[in-house]
Amino acid sequence: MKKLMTALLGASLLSTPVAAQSAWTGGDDQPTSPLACSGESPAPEPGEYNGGAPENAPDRKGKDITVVDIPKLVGVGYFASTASGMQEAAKELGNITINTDGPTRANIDEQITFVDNYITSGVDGILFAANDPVAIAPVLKKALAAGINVVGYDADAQADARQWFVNQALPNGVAKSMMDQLASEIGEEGSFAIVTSTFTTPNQARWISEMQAYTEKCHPKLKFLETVEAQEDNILSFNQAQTLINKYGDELKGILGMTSVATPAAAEAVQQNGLCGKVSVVGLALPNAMKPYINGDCIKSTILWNTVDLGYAAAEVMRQVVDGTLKPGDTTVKAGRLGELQIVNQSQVLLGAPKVFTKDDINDFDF
Amino acid sequence: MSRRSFHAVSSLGQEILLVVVILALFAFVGAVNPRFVSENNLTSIFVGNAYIAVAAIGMSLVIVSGNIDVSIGALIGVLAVISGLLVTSGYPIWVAWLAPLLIGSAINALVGCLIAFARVPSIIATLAMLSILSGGLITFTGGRWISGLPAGYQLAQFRLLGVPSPVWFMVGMTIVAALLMRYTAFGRSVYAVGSNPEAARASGISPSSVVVRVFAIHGAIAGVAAVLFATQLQVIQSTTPVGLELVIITASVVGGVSILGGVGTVVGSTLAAILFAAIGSSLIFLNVSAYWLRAVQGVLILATVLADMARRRRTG
Amino acid sequence: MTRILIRHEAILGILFAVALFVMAAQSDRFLTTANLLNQARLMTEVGLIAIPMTFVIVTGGIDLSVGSILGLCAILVGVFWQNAGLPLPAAIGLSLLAGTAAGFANGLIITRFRVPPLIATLATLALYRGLAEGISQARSVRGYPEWFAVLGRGEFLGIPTQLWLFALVALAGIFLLRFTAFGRTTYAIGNSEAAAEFSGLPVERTKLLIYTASGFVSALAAIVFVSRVSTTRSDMGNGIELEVITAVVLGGTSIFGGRGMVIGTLIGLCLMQILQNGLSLSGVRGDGTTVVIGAVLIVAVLISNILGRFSND
Amino acid sequence: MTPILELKNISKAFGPVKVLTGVDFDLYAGEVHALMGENGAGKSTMIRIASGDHRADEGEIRLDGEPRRFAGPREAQAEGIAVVHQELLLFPALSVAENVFLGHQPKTAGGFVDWARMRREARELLDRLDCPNLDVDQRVSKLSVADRQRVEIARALSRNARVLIMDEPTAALAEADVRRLLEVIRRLRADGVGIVYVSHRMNEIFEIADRVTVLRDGRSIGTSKVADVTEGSLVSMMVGRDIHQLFPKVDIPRGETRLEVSGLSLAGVIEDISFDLHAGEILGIAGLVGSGRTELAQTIFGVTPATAGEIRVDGAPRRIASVRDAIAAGIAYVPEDRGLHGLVRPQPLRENVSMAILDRLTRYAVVDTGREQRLASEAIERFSIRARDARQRVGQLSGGNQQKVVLAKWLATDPKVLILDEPTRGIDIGAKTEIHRLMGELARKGLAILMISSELPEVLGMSDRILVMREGRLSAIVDRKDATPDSVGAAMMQTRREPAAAGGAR
Repeated sequence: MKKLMTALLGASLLSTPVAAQSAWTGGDDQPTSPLACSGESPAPEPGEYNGGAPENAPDRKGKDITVVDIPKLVGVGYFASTASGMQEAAKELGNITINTDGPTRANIDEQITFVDNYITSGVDGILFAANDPVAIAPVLKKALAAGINVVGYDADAQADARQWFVNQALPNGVAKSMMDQLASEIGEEGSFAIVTSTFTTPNQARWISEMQAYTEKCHPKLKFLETVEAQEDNILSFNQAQTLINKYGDELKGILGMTSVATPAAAEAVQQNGLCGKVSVVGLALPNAMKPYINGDCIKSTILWNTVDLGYAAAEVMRQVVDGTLKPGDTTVKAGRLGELQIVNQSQVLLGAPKVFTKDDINDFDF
Repeated sequence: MSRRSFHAVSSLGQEILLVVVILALFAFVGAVNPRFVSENNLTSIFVGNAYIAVAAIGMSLVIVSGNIDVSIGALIGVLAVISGLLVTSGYPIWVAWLAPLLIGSAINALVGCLIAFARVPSIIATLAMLSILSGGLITFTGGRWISGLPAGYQLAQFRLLGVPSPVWFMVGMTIVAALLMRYTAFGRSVYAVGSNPEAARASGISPSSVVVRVFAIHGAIAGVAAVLFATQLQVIQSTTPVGLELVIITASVVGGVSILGGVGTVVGSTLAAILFAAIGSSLIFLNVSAYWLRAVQGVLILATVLADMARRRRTG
Repeated sequence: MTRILIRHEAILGILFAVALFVMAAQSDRFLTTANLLNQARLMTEVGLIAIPMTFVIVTGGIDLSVGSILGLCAILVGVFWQNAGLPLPAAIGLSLLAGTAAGFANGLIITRFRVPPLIATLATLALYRGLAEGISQARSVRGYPEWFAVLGRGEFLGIPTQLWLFALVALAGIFLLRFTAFGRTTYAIGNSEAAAEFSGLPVERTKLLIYTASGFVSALAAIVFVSRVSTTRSDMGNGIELEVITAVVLGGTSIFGGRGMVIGTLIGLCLMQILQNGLSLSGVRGDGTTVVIGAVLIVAVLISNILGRFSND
Repeated sequence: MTPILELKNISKAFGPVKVLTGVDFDLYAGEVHALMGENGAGKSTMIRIASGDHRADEGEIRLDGEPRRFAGPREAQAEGIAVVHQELLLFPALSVAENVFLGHQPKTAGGFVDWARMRREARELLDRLDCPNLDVDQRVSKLSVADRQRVEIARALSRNARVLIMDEPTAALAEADVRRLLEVIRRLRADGVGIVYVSHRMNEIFEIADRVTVLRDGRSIGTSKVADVTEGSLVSMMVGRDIHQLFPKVDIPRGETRLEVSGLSLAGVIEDISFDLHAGEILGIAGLVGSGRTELAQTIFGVTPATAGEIRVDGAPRRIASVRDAIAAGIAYVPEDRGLHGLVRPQPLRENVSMAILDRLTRYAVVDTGREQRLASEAIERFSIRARDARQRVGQLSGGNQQKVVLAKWLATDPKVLILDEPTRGIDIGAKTEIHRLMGELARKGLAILMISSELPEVLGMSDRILVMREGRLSAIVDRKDATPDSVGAAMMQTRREPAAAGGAR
């Protein structure tokens, strides 16, 4: 049996340098739409509404409503901060109660069970960040059918399974920010590696694909080395970053962190190896987690949307959907202190472009 | 005379096998990519996984005594958070370092009592603890990470004589535990209880009290692992790493600790933990496709297990 | 022997009734046919795997690789169907075959190479999950035809389709373990493998069959799961083994082997599911529910231990 | 002179079951005091009370005339009371030296286990027991039964035992090992150790004991000097009735050949064994522990399939590669280790009785429990098994009744050849006689019986012919008329090489 295994594996195991140039490990197969290399890109058209609608929803306009927030998983800083944004909005609005509850691991099955139980318990609205866009769709449709308002944030489901999706940033926008920042730090010909959570996480896979497309278009000489998985585990992320540094030595100029767990861990690895300034870390991370490295001049920047704002916007959108002030066909939506948000891609509310935090402004943010 | 040395070899077989495999791995991967055996990489292999090796020491004690603990990952998570909360709420750093040992010891002594006196099988008691600890952790922290750790708290980043402290802990605790298991009456009684509890009772050893003490020690060791885990980075995650318990149990078992109790040494489990860390790192160095990484790890674990089985059958 | 089992089941039954009563009092949405049927649908995958797992644990073994087999088979359905271009029924058939083979491999490692089940399946847990990741290259396969969704989301005679399948497997399990020579052999192996061997019972074959069945049913659960969520991912079923084992052990099956019944497992399953559901409906968060289930597991075993001590065993 | 150990008016009950009622027992330094009684008479409980394992409900224990209470085995051991258990409570995974000293290892000044001293002292103890070949670093799991027992005795001696309680020490020993053991006991007695000797074997009692106490149904029937009693009077004290003939051997005309074994070998264990066995015949197998008796039986029975040779049943050659093949060929095997191989103790009597013929009791894979119940009831009646009913767990039955269940289980297969491996080990006189009577009855019905026994009187008394094994080979086949302890003993012993592969360990 062992021999068979070895033979089977041997054939497909060792990735060749050729393979490295064909597709970046960890990307998905969806079509990409890289932005222009420089200058403002025109905002995508709102297009025709393609979200779903709750059936026979009672008139909840202006009434007190109870909403449950079901993130991908609980116990990570990222979703703790989106939840705090929701509480902020709830406090401002006064007529919405939001509870955050979800699986302890980013597990589709458990998340579905959570949604299902909350449908039965009779909430007025569901806010979700999907672990899998397709897997969660049937249960969300069930929620719509039960007259519950459904709004997604952070990670979308199939469009017809929810009403609106608050998009923190368009994938091609994320890709552009990341790669432009990387190129500016390591030069146009540097080599870099990627630390992601798992290859099956849809957002990360999407961004990696968009990053590849954008890099081929705008930074063709940047050299992709490899992608490693590190779950949502900061010690593992640290170890993986460490291994990359050891493996490539001087060749490695930059590490891209795809999650808010991986990026600070990679920064820590760079700092502990005394490679500040020699290896750049560019990635998505909460400003608070990156302050020690950025203030210590080891790392130049971190990229992220404001996660508190993301949660805040999601709660605002939920309220407006319930009140009927956000309807199919609208092109903008007013979201409290965030002002007017743009509607894109038929049924998505765009939070804005991802922000690059640097030493100059990072201390102005606390999330 | 030759007979005696033969037995000594056969009882050390697993350790020697592991050392050979580890050296072979280092030699092979080092030949492909010399950076693998650079001081830097060796250090990171040891440092990054020392907490696993440390936790596997306690796990080995538990398994030798004829029990198992599937809640170890959750316990390490809980103790790490406790340590972090203590230090960020102003307690002295040494309190934050010591508290996990004591609390871990207390929690597991309680589990030990459930196993020894209430006769709840260890796998059930710890399965239940896994639920209670991991659920309780989220309830308690609400998922917030602990950051803003004071300077001087990062025990795992200290170096002594140029060697990082986790390595000292791993090596030191392995040696201490190995000596404890071999040269103290308590250590021997752990083997006795795992091998034949009824006979242990007849020899004047109380199996119940041995089991409780083993779990208490295991809890304290988990506390050390938790401190190493918590002080490695600038932030402490408030969830437990998924599947950590399986990694630790696998290290113990592949290290030659018989799951049926009574056999095994802590040296083996530490070597196995090092081997797994080295395998993880080497696959990246060998450019094994990241998609196939876990499959290769699985094959290697299976191969180690089967090789061990074949060796045991040869030596009887 | 039967008497002890019945006692544990009685305790469990009482716990179950108490839980049912308390939950119903907490939320009027709990004790409705729709909710209960829906809960049954949600527990089908765990339930399916728990049936052969009962056999495995009765023999004194354990199978930790079931979650990984589920993931592997889920992936294979997609890969066979989309990448290999086979018709979906053929892809399902092949995937079931693969799961069976994975279980058979477990059985071989355990019976031929005499590797203790815990270690053997710990190793294949890593291996099968790795194969799932490697084969899928982390790609999901979606867009299954409508008819396929019937299994996971449809109804037959007003009852969720997969529940019929579950009932079938559960009945087969009850029948096999309780009434047949195969079941008798399973108990004998768990109580004394050597004596079973010396009695000429087919010990190796029985164990091999049980682990193979465990693989097959895990594959079956994978099909149901894929149909329910209409996508395949390589991380499917991650950690399901602990849920399954909890249900089986809660159901009174001795982890040391030789004791246990499928009925107990079914009660254990239901108890777990209504606790999860009921607590959620009465406003307890997921992490709180996890704590409660852990506590219930200890309490159930404790009570039956205490009662067991006062009987003449 | 005060006795070193005195049990006065001891009573003990487990739940509603009264196990001991007002038992007195005393032991002087330098004497061997035999304790006899059928299984279930209360011997084991008495031993457990004397060794601090159980606490008596009533009565007191005196050491050197002083009343004592033991909280556990540790206290009793500290007072110099040690037990050599029948089931040999050893740690298979640990070394000989460690088994000897576990719980009271010699320590260095720093409080650590002093391995060097421990190994040295273990060596000395073993030398004192006259076993210089036993390696102190050997794992106990690899030792033969006799060697394990020596380890257990060494353990008792290592605690400077003044009182040594030996629970059926010879039950598992071959004749030669029994000799050596009795020699050791004499030496210990001369050193002033008081020995409580529990055994079913009459000849040993008369050979070694100074006094004997008989228990029956939890009461002491009486204590007398061995010189004052006869075998017959002891038996009637134990059983409560007279037993006239110890070995009720009936002469049955030899029938046709049932089993022919030629050139049978199991690589490295047994070599080139040939014999035949006829209907109505009882063929005894004698040999030292490790001579390959059990291995021969298990090879014929397919547990360890032969590597060479042929087995014919009723003239037809049979390929026996597994237990199932053997059963199909009409061979049945009542194993030496009842608890481990013979029975599934937690399961009910009826499930044990039907276990070997489960195939035949099933229709469309379903076990016919009605037929099974009838089978069990018949067995209970035919073998007069003392059980509550067919649903009682066999683990709860006494040794003799358990053995009858094993017999019933194998006779249910309707065998042509019945192999009995130590059929009466650890069984009391009453049940022993019953089993011997049963063997005669079965032989009369045309069964061919192969009987392994370490008890030479049993082999001599029951067999038509005796097959003697030595070091895995056939040493001699002796006819009943030529069989004497001397002739058979000589064939067993001859010169023995240095310990061959430890055959006793499995």
